[in-house]
Amino acid sequence: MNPFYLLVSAALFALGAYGVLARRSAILVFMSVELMLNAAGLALVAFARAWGSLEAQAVVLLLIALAAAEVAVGLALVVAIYRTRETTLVDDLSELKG
Amino acid sequence: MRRDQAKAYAEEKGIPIREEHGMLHLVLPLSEFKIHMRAFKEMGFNYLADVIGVDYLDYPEGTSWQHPERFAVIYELVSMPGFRDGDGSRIYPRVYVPEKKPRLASVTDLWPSANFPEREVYDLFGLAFEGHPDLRRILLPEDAEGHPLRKDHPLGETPTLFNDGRYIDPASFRAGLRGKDKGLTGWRGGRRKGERR
Amino acid sequence: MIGALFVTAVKALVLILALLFAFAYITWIMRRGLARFQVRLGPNRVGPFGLLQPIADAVKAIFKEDITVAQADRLLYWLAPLLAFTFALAAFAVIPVGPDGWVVANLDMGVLYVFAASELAIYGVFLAGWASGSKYPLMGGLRSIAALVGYELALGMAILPVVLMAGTLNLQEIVEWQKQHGYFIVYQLPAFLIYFIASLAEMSRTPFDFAEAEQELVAGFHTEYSSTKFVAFYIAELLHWIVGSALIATLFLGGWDAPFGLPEIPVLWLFVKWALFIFLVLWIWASWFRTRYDQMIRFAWGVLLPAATVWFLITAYYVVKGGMA
Amino acid sequence: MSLVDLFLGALLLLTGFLAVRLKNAVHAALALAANFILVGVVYFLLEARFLGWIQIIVYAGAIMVLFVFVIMLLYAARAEVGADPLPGLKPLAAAVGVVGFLALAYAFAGVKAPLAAKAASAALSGGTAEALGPVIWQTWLYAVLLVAALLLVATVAAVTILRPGEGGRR
Amino acid sequence: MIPEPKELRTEEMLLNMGPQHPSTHGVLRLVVKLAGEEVLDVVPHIGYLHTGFEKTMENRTYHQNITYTPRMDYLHSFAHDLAYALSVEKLLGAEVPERARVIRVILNELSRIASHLIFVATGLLDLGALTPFFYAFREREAILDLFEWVSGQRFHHNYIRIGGLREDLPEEFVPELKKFLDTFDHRVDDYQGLFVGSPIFEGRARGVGVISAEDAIAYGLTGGSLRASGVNYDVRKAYPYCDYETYDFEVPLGERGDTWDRMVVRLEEMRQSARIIRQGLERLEPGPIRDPNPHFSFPPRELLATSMEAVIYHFKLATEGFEVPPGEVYVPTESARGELGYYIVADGGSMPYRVKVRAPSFFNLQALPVAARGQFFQDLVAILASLDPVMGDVDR
Amino acid sequence: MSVMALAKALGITLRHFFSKPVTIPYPDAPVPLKPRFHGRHVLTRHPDTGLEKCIGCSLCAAACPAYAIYVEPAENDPENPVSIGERYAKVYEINMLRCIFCGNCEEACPTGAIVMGYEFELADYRYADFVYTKKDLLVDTVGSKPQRREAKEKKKPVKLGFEVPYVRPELEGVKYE
Repeated sequence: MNPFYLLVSAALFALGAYGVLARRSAILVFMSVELMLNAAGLALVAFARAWGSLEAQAVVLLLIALAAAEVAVGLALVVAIYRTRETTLVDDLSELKG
Repeated sequence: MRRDQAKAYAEEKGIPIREEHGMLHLVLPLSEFKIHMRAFKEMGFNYLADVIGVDYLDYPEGTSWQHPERFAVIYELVSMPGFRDGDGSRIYPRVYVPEKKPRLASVTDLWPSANFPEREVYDLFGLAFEGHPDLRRILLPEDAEGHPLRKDHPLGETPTLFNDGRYIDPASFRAGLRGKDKGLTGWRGGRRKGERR
Repeated sequence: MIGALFVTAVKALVLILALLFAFAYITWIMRRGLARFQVRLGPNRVGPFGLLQPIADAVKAIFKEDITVAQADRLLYWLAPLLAFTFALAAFAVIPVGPDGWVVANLDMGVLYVFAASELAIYGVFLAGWASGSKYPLMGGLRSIAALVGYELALGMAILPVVLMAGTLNLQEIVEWQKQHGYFIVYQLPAFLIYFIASLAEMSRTPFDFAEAEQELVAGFHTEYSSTKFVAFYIAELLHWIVGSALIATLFLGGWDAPFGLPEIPVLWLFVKWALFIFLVLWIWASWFRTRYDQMIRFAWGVLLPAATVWFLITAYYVVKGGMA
Repeated sequence: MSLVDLFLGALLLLTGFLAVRLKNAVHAALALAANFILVGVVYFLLEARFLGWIQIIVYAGAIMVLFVFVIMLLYAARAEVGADPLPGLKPLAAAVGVVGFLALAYAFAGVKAPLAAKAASAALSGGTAEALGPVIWQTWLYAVLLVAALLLVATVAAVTILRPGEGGRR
Repeated sequence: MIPEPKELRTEEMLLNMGPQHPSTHGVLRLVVKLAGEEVLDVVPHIGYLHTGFEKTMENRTYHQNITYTPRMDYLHSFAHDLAYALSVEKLLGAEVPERARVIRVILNELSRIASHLIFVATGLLDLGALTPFFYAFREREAILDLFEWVSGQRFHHNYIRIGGLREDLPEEFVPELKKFLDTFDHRVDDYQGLFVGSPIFEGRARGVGVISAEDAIAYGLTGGSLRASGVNYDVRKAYPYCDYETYDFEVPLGERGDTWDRMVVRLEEMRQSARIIRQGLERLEPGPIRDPNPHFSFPPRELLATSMEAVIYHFKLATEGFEVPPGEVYVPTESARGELGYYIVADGGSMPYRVKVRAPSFFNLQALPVAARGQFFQDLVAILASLDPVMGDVDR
Repeated sequence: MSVMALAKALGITLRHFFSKPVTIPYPDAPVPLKPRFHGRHVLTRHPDTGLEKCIGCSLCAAACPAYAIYVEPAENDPENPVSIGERYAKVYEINMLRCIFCGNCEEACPTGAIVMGYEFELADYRYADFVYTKKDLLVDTVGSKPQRREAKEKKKPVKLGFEVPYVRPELEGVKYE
């Protein structure tokens, strides 16, 4: 077992979490989410390496496909919002909250 | 023919007419000029071919043409053949613009194609078109001084230089050809600044 | 280990030199070839038949003043040509030029490697567009990404039937398969056509060269580049052409395999097939127009991708039913 | 844990840090792209070679390109300008990050690998496409189908959201 | 007007095209307002090539001015010579002999072909096709060679004289012209094969930059661009000059007024021009080439040695030029770009009092914003090229 | 059929690929000029007597729309005439920077003295070098100023960059090597 990459992935996840909270631009928040997803993938692959589990790797493959779908919709939303509101700052979109 | 129609209209309204070289010139009064132009447009002159500015400052006296004011703006109206019921009639209404108050109404609302040529007349003659959507200089730089096609605007030709300081000054050379001036005379000084050999 | 590394390094060096030489002369071929299509002579002043022209061009380009636009993003402005150049060069590493050993890196997933390299090379293009701090390059950069979104899927979909039939992602093995069974252009003609069209876009050649459309964008993404940085882009751009042609020859025309039972000479046969595609691209360049980028995307998504998918399904059915594998 | 691992780990953290800290969105996106490529390299080292390529192609080649495209399209590179309406959020975010890291690290520390490295490596057989294929198409078949359907829906959704001629010029 | 930055949406971008830009056909500056790649508005800024020809011509004799006219529209330069000469001849009441009229028609049509060749060449180049450019220049070179045979000049011929032509055609001209005509039809077929029907060209040009007939009239379009919108207006048919009414030719018309029509109409016009030239060749009978009126025509060179009167006329014409009776005249002609005419105000002197050139490109350029709004930026250059502006003609 | 049109375009370009290029490699190969070409002016001489035809009447200067010609006449010495008439051109200069090669001077010349020749390689460096004097224009001189300077430096005859099918009769006495 090589816990090193697990630690790295934990750190990356933490960085992503920080980014999601601290960033103000919708695109950058979104990028931080991607960073977190990647950290999860890294952890899974590290586990797979330790367990000798190809299934875990397959899950990462699905994860990547999911990420692609998510990004397509997410970025489309960002562009659509930008078109109507002309901003990418999350805080300016607060009226969406209700 | 719309041309005859326009002629009849002019006679009815008392607009002076002049026919020459097969062209029908109509001298519209400045005050009611736009009204008449609109009438022409409604008559079917759907195409404005040109807007021509002329400065009659030193137009010689004694010819059969009389020019009451210094500037004239000549419009060329066509009933476009090949489009709807156009018959190819051409008329040349003109309006004289006094030097003291060089402004007249724009016809861009009747013929959008007057946009550029009116700007050109404004640029080169300094006649302001009231109601023009975008009256700026068009051919000259925005910061140019004067209106070059006015007759009192200097031509600004540069002399042609030859060896040993000989030169031809175009304006006086031209004058010399016509016996108005002594022609080939003047300065015969050294070389141009910075010239070697 | 060290020995193998050394061999690889030497191979890579030789390949890089060969590619740079090929680049230099492809500019000559390009200009002479285009000129012949256009009933003129092309460069003929420097050396016999203008053969020294590339060298003269290089010398001239390098000694030009290196300009950086004041608005530019310095780091990326400098990085972009480097990225474009590196990834364009890297893609050739897995293309076999001869039987065993005549390849720099015999990766078991070489197709994926080529794919990754060609995608990453786009970074150089649009970073250049963005970092120049000028509007024309920005539009060129945006167009290049738009094009990427268009062709990349069709490109991948068109390779899949080949991979499926050969049962491997290794380029060397794909060539070996073709040596045994015959060339893929015979089995996979639709895939070949789709792949060829998509790779025209990938090489950004006519009719899909709108990212650097000279007429409206002046020179697209590299408008603001001069001197060596410009040369890097120029090399990268032509390397795409070189690599793209070599790849299509490898995938569909049997690569280094000698056709018609002719004697097998490494490099030579790949070179011949490669030259064929170089000429084909040149020919199309001389004959056709530039599409509009939205039309290209519509074409890629509306025609190429569905066609590639259908063909992939047909091939899959065939392979599963126990055809060749 | 070799030197290579250390080096890669350090680079990963650095690029990740840059990705969440850089002011310029294009720079941040590039840092993130570098991070993704490095993750792909780590996948190679962890005997997941097919995944490594896919990671590079999809994440670095497609997803990040889309990000950069959108940033450039919206001229949103200098996004975070002006006064921060919630200035207190940054330390809080940092705190959440640190706590999250510690919790995860604690959880991971308790994990014990059941297999020896050699055996695990043999089971993975390099994580090539051949090895991965049966798993995907047998164990995870329904998941794959679900993801495929999701991808299709996502494509349709993205196109619908940006459909021209609705509520605007385009 | 360029909008103030405040009015700008962030998504919009102001792009300054020119005055030095590969596809502005000279020194034209376009300020383009873009949303992404969509053109919201175009504002042409002209005048970078303004040379003040009109002012200069007021200070040269009628004879000397012939050297200035072709320099405006340097592509269809013969049209300007001809339009100017026709106006002055009308003022003078000069009689142009039959042979001179036929030669004028032949050369005018040749020049028109040369101009349309440039149009096709640069228009297709703006669509990204490199090769037609060189093919068209090859044919144009042949035409320029023909002009060189006739006048010794390739662009600025100075071949037309008030009342006729400078000198007769050289012997070699007619065979050379026939040789050219024999190959020319195949060459036009080649151009046609290179773009008409090609799906890429269809995609780039069909329905792009549409100008309706109403808009075309309103914004002052003439020439091929107007005919592409379906308006059958060709000055050669509507107000015939130089006996154009006796030549048998068709006026190609478009239907939709898009880039495609504007391109193809000009292509067809080249064929019709070749047809006119063939008819002209048949009519080419030996005869005088100049109105012998000594008032404005140089006397024959042989007479200088024998006749004192001829010498006096010669000296007077060379130094002072000839006097033109006062009057104002305008003769419309059809240049490759549209209706071209010289409005000349004569005051009885030997120099025109005022010359106004009705330059077709100047008016055609006004329609650019109309055609380009809502189109893609990539199409803007194609639309501009299809309107065929020549900046020398625009700026004068 | 649209694909056929694309193929047709390919066919047309391929046909041209195998046709002869039309390029004239100009500095190596001479440019074929037509007899009426308007090149650098030539001041001709009377073929029998060898006297200059120019009588200094300045008609060319007057006809020139660019004011590029300067003529200063002087009385001929009856013993040793320079020209055929009473007067001759003491100074005859053309400023080639101003000249637009229209040929009006040729048309205006009553004696056929000034004729447009064929030389067109006039590019030079200094303003003064563009003023062509009688010495540079007279019929015995071959080549433009820069050409002759280069020939002098290289000690070779002047290399002319053109060829004409025949020389116009007006240019009597002109010899091109």
